[in-house]
Amino acid sequence: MSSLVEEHEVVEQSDVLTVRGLTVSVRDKILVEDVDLTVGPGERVGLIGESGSGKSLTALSVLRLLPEDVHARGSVRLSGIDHDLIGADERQLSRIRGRDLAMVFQEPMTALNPTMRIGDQIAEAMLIHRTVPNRRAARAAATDLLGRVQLPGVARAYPHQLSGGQRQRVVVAIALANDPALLICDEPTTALDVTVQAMVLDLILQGVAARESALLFITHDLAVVATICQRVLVMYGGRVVESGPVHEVFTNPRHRYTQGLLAASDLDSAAHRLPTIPGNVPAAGNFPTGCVFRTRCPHATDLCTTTPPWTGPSPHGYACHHPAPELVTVETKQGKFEEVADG
Amino acid sequence: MSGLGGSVDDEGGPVSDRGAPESALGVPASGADVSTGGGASTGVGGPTGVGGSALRRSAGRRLNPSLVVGGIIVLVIVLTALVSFVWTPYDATLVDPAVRLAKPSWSHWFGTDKFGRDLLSQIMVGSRTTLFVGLVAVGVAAVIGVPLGILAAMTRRWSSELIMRANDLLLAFPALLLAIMFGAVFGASTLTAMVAIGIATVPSFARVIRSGALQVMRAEYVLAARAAGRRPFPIALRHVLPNVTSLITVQASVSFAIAVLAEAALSFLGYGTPPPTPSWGRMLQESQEFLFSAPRLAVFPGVAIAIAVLGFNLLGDGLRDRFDPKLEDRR
Amino acid sequence: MVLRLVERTAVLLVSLAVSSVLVFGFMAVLPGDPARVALGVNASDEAVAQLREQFGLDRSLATQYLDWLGGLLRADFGTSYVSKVAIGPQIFDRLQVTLWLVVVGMIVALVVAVPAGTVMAARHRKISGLALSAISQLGVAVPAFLAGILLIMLFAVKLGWLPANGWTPPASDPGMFLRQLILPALSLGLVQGAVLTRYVRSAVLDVLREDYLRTARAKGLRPFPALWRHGLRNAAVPVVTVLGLQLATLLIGAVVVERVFVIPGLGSLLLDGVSNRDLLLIQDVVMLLVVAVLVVNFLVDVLYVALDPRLRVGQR
Amino acid sequence: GSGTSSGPSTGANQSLAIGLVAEPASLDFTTTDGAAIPQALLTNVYEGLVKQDESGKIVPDLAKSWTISPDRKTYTFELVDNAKFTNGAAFTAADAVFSINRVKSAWTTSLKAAMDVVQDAKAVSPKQLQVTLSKPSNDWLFRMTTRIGAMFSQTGVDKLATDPVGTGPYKFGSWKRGDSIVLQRNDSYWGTKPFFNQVSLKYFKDPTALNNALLTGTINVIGTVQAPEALSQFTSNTKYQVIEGTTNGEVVLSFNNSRPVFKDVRVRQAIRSAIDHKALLDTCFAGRGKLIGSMVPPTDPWYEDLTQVAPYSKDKAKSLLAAAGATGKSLRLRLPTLPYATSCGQVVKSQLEQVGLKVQIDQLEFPAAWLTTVFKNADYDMSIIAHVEPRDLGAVFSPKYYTRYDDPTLQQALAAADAGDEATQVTEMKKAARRISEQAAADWLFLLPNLVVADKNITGLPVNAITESFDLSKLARS
Amino acid sequence: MAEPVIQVTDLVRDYPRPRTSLLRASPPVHALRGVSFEVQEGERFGIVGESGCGKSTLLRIIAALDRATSGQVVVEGTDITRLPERRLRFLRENLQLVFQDPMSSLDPRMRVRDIIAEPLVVQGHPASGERVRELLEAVGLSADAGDRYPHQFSGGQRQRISIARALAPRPRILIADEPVSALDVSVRAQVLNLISDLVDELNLTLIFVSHDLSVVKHVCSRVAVMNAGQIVETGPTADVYAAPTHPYTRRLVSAVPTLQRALSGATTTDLVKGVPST
Ligand SMILES: Nc1ncnc2c1ncn2[C@@H]1O[C@H](COP(=O)(O)OP(=O)(O)OP(=O)(O)O)[C@@H](O)[C@H]1O
Ligand SMILES: Nc1ncnc2c1ncn2[C@@H]1O[C@H](COP(=O)(O)OP(=O)(O)OP(=O)(O)O)[C@@H](O)[C@H]1O
Ligand SMILES: [Mg+2]
Ligand SMILES: [Mg+2]
Ligand code: NI
Repeated sequence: MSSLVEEHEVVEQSDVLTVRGLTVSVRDKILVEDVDLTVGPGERVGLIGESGSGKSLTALSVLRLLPEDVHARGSVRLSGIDHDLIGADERQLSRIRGRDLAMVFQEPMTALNPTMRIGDQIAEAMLIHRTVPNRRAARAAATDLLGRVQLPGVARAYPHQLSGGQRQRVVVAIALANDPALLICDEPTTALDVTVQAMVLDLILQGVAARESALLFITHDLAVVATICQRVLVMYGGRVVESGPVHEVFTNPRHRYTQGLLAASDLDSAAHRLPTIPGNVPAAGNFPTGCVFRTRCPHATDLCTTTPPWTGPSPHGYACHHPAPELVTVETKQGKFEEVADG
Repeated sequence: MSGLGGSVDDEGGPVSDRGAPESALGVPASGADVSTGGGASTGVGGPTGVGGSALRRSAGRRLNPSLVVGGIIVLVIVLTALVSFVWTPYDATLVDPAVRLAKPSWSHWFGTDKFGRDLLSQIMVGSRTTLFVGLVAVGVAAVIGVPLGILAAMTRRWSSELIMRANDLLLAFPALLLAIMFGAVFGASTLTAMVAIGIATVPSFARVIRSGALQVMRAEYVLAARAAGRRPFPIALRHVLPNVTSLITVQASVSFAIAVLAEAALSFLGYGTPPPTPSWGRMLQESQEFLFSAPRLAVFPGVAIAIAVLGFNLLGDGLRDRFDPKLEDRR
Repeated sequence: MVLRLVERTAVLLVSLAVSSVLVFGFMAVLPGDPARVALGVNASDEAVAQLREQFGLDRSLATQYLDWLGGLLRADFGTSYVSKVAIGPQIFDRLQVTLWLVVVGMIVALVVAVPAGTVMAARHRKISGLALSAISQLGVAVPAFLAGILLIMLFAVKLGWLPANGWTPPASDPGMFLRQLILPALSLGLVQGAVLTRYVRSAVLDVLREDYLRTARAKGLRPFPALWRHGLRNAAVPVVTVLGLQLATLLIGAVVVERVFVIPGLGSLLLDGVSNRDLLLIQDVVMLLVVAVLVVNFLVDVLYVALDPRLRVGQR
Repeated sequence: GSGTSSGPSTGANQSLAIGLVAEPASLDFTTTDGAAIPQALLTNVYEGLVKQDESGKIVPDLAKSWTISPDRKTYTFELVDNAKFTNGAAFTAADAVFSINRVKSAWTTSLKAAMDVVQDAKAVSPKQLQVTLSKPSNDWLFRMTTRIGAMFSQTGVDKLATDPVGTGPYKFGSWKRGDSIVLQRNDSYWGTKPFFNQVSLKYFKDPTALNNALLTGTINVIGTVQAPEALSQFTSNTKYQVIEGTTNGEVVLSFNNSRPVFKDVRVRQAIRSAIDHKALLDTCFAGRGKLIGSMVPPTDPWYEDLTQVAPYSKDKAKSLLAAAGATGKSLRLRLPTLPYATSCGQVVKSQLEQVGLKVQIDQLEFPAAWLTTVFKNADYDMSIIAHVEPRDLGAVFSPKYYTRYDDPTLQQALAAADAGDEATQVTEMKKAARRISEQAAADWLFLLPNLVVADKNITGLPVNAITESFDLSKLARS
Repeated sequence: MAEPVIQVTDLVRDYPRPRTSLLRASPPVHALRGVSFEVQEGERFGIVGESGCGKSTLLRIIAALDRATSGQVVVEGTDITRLPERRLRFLRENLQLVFQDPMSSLDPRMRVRDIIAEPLVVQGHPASGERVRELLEAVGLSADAGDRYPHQFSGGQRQRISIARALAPRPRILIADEPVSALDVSVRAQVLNLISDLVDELNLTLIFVSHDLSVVKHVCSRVAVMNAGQIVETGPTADVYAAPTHPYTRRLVSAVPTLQRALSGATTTDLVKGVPST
């Protein structure tokens, strides 16, 4: 782990987001533990993991929008901001939110105020931060933004008059309104149909590219991450278990969880029976000590009761006592992972 | 984690035309916290994907103070009532001019009233009346309101509409009015007054139960039961009713508090519990002459009423929190 | 939207018709012959029969009903059997009094409840919120008349700041009117306010949990501005419902406070009517009340549409 | 003032507010029963030919004097000559004839029966009236002091319910229903004009509110204190005066004498003995009021102290019950919803249960439900009510009344009293009073006191309240 | 070919919409507009389509839980569309459902044992503890699971319970409405395997509904693609997937992101190819 930190310290100044040792807990239960995370300028980083692995909590900690009794420790720094976001007060935070740091949430149906017109909700984002001179300019900018997410002419509509995909595009427009340095998307397309998902993903990517914003993209869908991200972090049980460039992680997973996940989600090439990960994802706070995956890991030994150290000075790192062997030649023919791992 | 947990909320189609006001109307005319959920939340018509509300809800549930305090108060009242059947310091209706208006002392802990009756004994026996009052009112309301609510949720559009309209109509007859009119027709007694209060409480029961039952009816296990061949009546009995019991309990304890207050108000107006049955409401009314000379005559029953109402309200709040994980942190 | 109005209006009219039959039917079974009560204890049977005829009590129920309804539609409430005075003006007088009381009480309640409920919800984990919450729970638990008696004992009898009871119409002596209004409006308003506070708190708590509030925060709004701009309107819907119900039921429900403060309101008119078996008067008051409740419900319904655009079907 | 006394000088523009309990349902006592209307209007707005003074004597009012023929059937009244109705018409003998005849023709309340005995009334001259009775009746002249004797204007009876017209010292001002009746001084009054320019009668359902109103200066006088326990706050305060006198209101524990159990005189006597009247009065009326042993208040000429006819004795009560085989009998005590009845009922229940009776209390809403059930249908065993009509012994203990008391001996005495001269009347009435007491036709719990609390400086308040009216004419502020 | 087990002909289902105008009735929601297909004995038939296209409506009508506006559903030779509930016994015994939402498809107030036994009890079979244990075992749960309540299980386990319940009356047809859409990837594989195994073992006819093309492709041999209440394309899964003929199908296939395509350089621009802007 320390090596990773060192490696990134070199470029620390230029990183948009730097999270160090983030631990999120509710009362005595630890939900997210010791997460490190950096996002470089213009970089697109994916955060994947199954339900309950702590992805949303991580994202919300960055914005400091955690539910009331949930607390975050560690350090969250944003380039250009001279204080740590953890420990900052509401006044400081509200200046950052929506301006340097924007977020798109999962549920498009409830993310918009049902009693306010779409245009006003977008305009508000700019008015709050005074990035436009006046109300009229804000309206014009809002209409413009709506046009760019391909929703011309809905400024005077109310949210309930739009479909889920359309609402999500409005949310994206709100998030991009002030050209944020970092856009965080928390499963923005999970609730959408594939065809609509394709469009929304495309819009997000275009928007991010046009503004040279960095993107932290949270999803449980490996294929989506593979499509839009350059780098990926795999979370399980509140910890980052593996991280690295998308191509490397997905073609040569080292952590046994990543490996299992890839195999289980690959429906296309698997035979009649799918490779599975035994057992279920434990409930929050019920993950085992040591290696969080050890109760479901076919390779677990006594060693796994100790927390595995972070391995990998290279961009591709993982935390596992029994990693899958490194492949020399990148094999894209699926279905071989298991064989390789067994070998 | 109850049957009416957030899971059902996650589902559901586009907001119906009457969705918001109806669930909003499902609140009693008085009382404590009410869940007003449903109105504002829009559902998604699409696949939820790997959305994770499932595990989130298992997150820790503390004993909430409302429930504990409310429970203890109610328990104390029930115990007092039970004890009063076998033992009270004095016969609560025994008139003894020799000790009238006695101050609190070792022989009469709370003192005596103008008839020389022991206040403590009256308070104790009065708790019986209070419980009786609540049980009758809530019983009537539940026995009529719950089936009506379930029926309204399970039947077709027009018949359920009819039930709910009738319900609205009943809402136009406030509890106090009904009680006074019932008293005039059937003679003033605690029973008639409370039956009237109960009837006036039917609408709020029916509404709450209906919206709960509607949620249950939307759940897939009802569909599964139908696919297994269950008929509507057994479904109502085995699936809907058990899954709205939490709502019934909450509504019952809030209504209980309202009934206790209503009895006090009626007694004040002279339409409540007739003498000599001890009742807190009447004690309070009788104490009026003595507000200056012996304020304690008003203090004891007044405090008793307030505590009882508080207890049932807190219990209701506590139960609501407990049953509805969405409202987990309410107090 | 127009359709909704039309539909609501139809429902209102049908409800009114049905309830008029209910009210009349209920009166018909009320024991106690109004003629005998009016004539007193040892009236002869002939005298009673004569009076019954005079009041038209000897006609068929259907005729009586239609007569009554026809009168109501012409705003003619009939003449009391007991006092032989036209009922309409009486009801009107009393209604004015009660409306003052109820409306001012409600304003007090709102002024107390909206900020208190909001703060309670926003700080529901903090001591200040908990303390407010506990106070409101106590407020809910105190019967309104007890609150009234306590207020009188303190402000009128002990301190002598305000009159203990009585009523002066605003036109005849505005100063006195205000002084006499304060205590009853307070005792009504504080208790109702406590009840309302619970609803406001609950509604605001619900809203606080909504995703769009999180969106607003993510835009850079601080918690209270976010609640103010995005939350209150959404929280208003359930609160308006309760408010409507309270307003309507208080027309009679205020009778206890009217009794304590000796205010000649609608509630006490009804109680007098019941004890004098002033049948027609009771019938009229109850009907008026039912109309009030139904109309208020109707208005509340219309108000929803203003508050919640989702209900404006047929737009766009 | 009946024109004889000069009285205090008229206060310039002073007004007075009096707090009362029962508000009239109408202003027309010719068709509406109830004590509240004459309380407000009689002797204040309406006047009769004669009236009762505070000691119970019949004295002149609109009649300066009168003579009775030797056969005691013809009464000749000389009328005052300057009396005027508030509608401007002068009061003449013709009005008197009109008023007397109108009782028979237009009145609907049961009280009109008192006028049945009148055979003929005629105006001999504008100022002389002659009334002929069909039989001698002492009672008739007495009834003329009550509302029956009120003199109406021939031209002023169209709107009795809302606009009463009389000759009295006050004229009707306004009526805010549910709140107050305002009377204005009649500046063209024929007698001594009253002190106050305006008197409002304010009505309070709730005794505590009534007390508070006096304490906070909303009213100056509490006409009748309903909550005697609360008197202490006034007696201890030098700002107020408390007046205690007697009334005509006998609080009667009535028996339904048509019920088999009450046909046995021993049961009735047992109940009388079982009740400790002193303790009862202390408990339910704070010891205010007077114990009486029969249906006669001390202000009646034939009053005798009969409280010792049935002294308190539990043992005697028990043995009487045992002898009658009524021990353990269950009786329904149906109470009207009136504070004193509710209070006393509970004491009665407790005391009767101590001698082995079972008593079940029912509350009936007053007036409607109680009147129908108990009064009209006599569906009760025992009840408690105050009979406030004056000289009502005969009326209350008759077979047709709700007491269902059928006693020829009593009826004989009453008839003789009515027909005889004053002396005979007194002896026969004493006999009657003793008869019902010994026969225990009912139990008399106590006589309601006249409790008046007023600002210290109010004068002219009556000590006893034995007439139907609350006489405002002598009130003044010192 | 033998007579189809399920034959759906020209099925139409309109839902009335609340009026918005006084003069005109609102146009109904056309949830299904003339759907026809057949399913053969032992076949694994998939239905794909996006949200709101009428998949669930179709299944409800096939299971006689909803009434068609017009058209016909013939199950094992009997037309069930107009049968009264009391004549549907054969259907209740032969056709069972598994639902999407693991949270709401099990009655939280019932023990797992009673949930599984419910179809048996309703249909008057002896609901022996033996059979329940057998079913629990068949879906890979331990026998003591019967004593517990649904909330004590994870999503995947609940879906297993759902499946056990569906299998209780020994149906010949199993209808699954998005049974894995709400599950985690790692658990999804388990449930899919379980369904596959059971269908093979018990020789079931399977109708499998999903919005996820790849899942259908994995499970089913034949697939129908639905769009806006109509079936736009039917055929062997592999063919439809490899060479979609209908434009909608093409759009659908291209919009699904897959690992392989992504790793070989596909971008979002490739995904939106053919997706019109709405
Ligand atoms: N307010 C809270 N109190 C207690 N536990 C919580 C709270 N919020 C979240 N959790 C728990 O923390 C864990 C991580 O939650 P998080 O929302 O970050 O998961 P996620 O990875 O985003 O999953 P999903 O894919 O379902 O969104 C979950 O197990 C959840 O139950
Ligand atoms: N009971 C109903 N009343 C009115 N409209 C309905 C009803 N049920 C479904 N619909 C409508 O019918 C259409 C088809 O719904 P259906 O539930 O069958 O879709 P689906 O394909 O199963 O979607 P999903 O993937 O979201 O489950 C939708 O537009 C829906 O809004
Ligand atoms: Mg999440
Ligand atoms: Mg569906
Ligand atoms: Ni390991």
